[in-house]
Amino acid sequence: MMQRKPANRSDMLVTGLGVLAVVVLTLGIFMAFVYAPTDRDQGDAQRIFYVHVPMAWLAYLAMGVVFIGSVGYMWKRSARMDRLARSSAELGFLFTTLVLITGSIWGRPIWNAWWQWEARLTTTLILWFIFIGYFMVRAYAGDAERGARYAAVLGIIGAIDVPIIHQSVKWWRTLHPEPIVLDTAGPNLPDSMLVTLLVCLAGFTLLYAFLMVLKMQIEWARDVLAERELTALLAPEGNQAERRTVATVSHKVSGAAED
Amino acid sequence: MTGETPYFQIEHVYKRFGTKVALRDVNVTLAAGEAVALLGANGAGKTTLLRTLATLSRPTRGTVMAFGVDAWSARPDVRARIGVVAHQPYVYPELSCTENLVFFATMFGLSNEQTRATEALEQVGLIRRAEDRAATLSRGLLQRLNLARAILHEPAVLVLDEPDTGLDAAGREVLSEIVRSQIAGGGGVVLTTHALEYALELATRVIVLADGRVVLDDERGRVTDDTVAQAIGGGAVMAGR
Amino acid sequence: MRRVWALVWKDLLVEFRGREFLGAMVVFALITIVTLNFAFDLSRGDREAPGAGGLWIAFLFAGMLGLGRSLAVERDRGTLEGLMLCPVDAGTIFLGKFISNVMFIVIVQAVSLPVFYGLYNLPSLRPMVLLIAVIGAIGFAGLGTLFSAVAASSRAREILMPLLLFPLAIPLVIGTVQATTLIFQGDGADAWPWFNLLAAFDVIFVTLSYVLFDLVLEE
Amino acid sequence: MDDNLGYLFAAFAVTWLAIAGYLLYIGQQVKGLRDEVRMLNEGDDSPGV
Repeated sequence: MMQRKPANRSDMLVTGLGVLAVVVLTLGIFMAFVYAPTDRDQGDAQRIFYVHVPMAWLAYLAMGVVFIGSVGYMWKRSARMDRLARSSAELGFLFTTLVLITGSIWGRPIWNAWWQWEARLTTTLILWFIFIGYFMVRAYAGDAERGARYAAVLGIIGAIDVPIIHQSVKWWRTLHPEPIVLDTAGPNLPDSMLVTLLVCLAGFTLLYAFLMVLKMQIEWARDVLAERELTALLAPEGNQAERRTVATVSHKVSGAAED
Repeated sequence: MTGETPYFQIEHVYKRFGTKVALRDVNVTLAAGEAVALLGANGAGKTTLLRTLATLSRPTRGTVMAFGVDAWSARPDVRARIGVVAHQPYVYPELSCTENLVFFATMFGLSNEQTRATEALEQVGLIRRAEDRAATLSRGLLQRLNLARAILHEPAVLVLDEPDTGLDAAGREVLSEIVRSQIAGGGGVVLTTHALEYALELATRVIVLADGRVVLDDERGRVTDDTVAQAIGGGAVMAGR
Repeated sequence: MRRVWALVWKDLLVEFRGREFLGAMVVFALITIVTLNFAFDLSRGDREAPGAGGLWIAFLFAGMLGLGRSLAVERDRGTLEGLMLCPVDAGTIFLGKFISNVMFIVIVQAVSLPVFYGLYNLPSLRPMVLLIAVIGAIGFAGLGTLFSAVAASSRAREILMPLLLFPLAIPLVIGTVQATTLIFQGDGADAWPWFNLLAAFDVIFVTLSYVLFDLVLEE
Repeated sequence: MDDNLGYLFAAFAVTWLAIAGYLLYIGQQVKGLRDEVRMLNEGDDSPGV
């Protein structure tokens, strides 16, 4: 196996975040199941709240980061910003999917229906389609650079559109009032529930940060390898007919990729 | 050659499409009064090089300077000073010849669109078909309309991708006249063509591309027909200028 | 600005002579409106809401048809490159395409609204309805022009356009249908909040599309 | 009331399974990249991945 290199700064960051996330999350789960009181009318199903709300928070946070990455890429065409948007979009899609699943599982016993056109849930469903559009635009663009540009456009328009979608769905809902609002979040939460929610929020946010740092490293490594493949391709003696042979050129390229 | 900045100066330009390398370490300069004939077999990278000069395609690596500035960042200014003819016609079949040229004259920001359109039509010998729709023109006449569009705004450089395709004898004469007057007026021309003898007749300099690489780049006087033909066919690397 | 009008003039002339997609858009909208009758029974009961919803489904899908075609035709024929080679910035090309696209959708609406009135006897010719129709067309054409440029140079254009456009246009769909329903039901005085939402949507996304068009058009 | 508990476990299970699945997916990516870097370092001319 490769000899163990002294862990550099980013490796420590990853392991640190990972450990912290695990600790806080286990605490959160424990509190969600045991510490928090059982809701009077919804019973234990209400505890899904401690997973559903953090997921929703991360879905929107991830879209916010995609927005930042997209604006950064549009402004400075920096590959780092594109990586930020790419990584956050992938995580955003994962969390948005989980919001929808946990939302409908929670809704089942309360509305005895799997879906409810509730403002927050509906907006998340539309955000879910925007993420799918984001990946398709990147995949169908034909080449990586164009895909990044198109994705940045969708990232900016999508992120600005989400609050507008939320507002319009909310107004639309007032015309069709639904019996029970899904989550009981808000100031009237008893303290023990609020504390549990905050711990869970912190835990999942750390998880998001951990996955983001990891994902950014993977995307960075991919970009570096693609760069070397390009250099080999353009090298005088390399010709495009054969398959990729990067070895001959690797020494000249700075050792950044080896650590 | 006078010392002022060359029209085009491209250095170490690479262009790749997926795993195919269309241009490999290409260095070309075009100065005032030069008519460069860009020759080479199909797929040698001629069109890619032309599209790079015309600011339609961004090089993967390398620099493209036009009129002394970085072509890509000053695209609108560069495009105002070059006239381009590509494989596909840029004119609208549904519009008449005059309507097409008046439209493009407006887009080029000319004030006297109508007069300029008529002058261009006369220059390419299409004045009789001025009010006919472009769709009714033959391949050769359509190419002349394309040429008229490229010279509307009196560009400094003409970038012509196989402009002679479909032209009859009269059409070729029109093209030669345009190239000659462009050179005489101190402008520049870069054109690709498959008609070897036609190219050698017009060009002041010959560049041969093979497999994305420049294999010959020399004054027209210093090359013979067969050295060029051999370069195109053999793809042997010859020390150019 | 003169160049924007030259672009619009060119688009209208090419379309009226070439009849590439305007005719298809009108026919598509009419057939959708007729199909409404069989989809929801509009003869009795509270038919304002399904009527308005169906009307806007016809407009949006017909619009989608036209938007997708407008830039795709230019790219396939190579004339888009001809436009890019003119010394104009991408925003000017966007404005030209955007305005002609709005006009095409408004033409489709101008034909469909009287037919809708005739078939279903719903007050679709009230001035407020015409106003909402135009406001909706503007917002949809803004985003539509931007994403038709994205789809034109991508694979699977036909799937990409609706998938990109409809999620983003949800506020527009809600706003137009709700406002139209209210106008059908009463004098439409309480439709104004929806009107403000639509106006805000238009301003935000037409401006954004204008700014971002350069990012899309550039090779 | 007891089936409520069932929904609770279902929700948590789905969440953790999805996250675990995602971590596995990321692990695969990291492994793939490590192999490629190792191949590069040994400088052999074996065919690209």
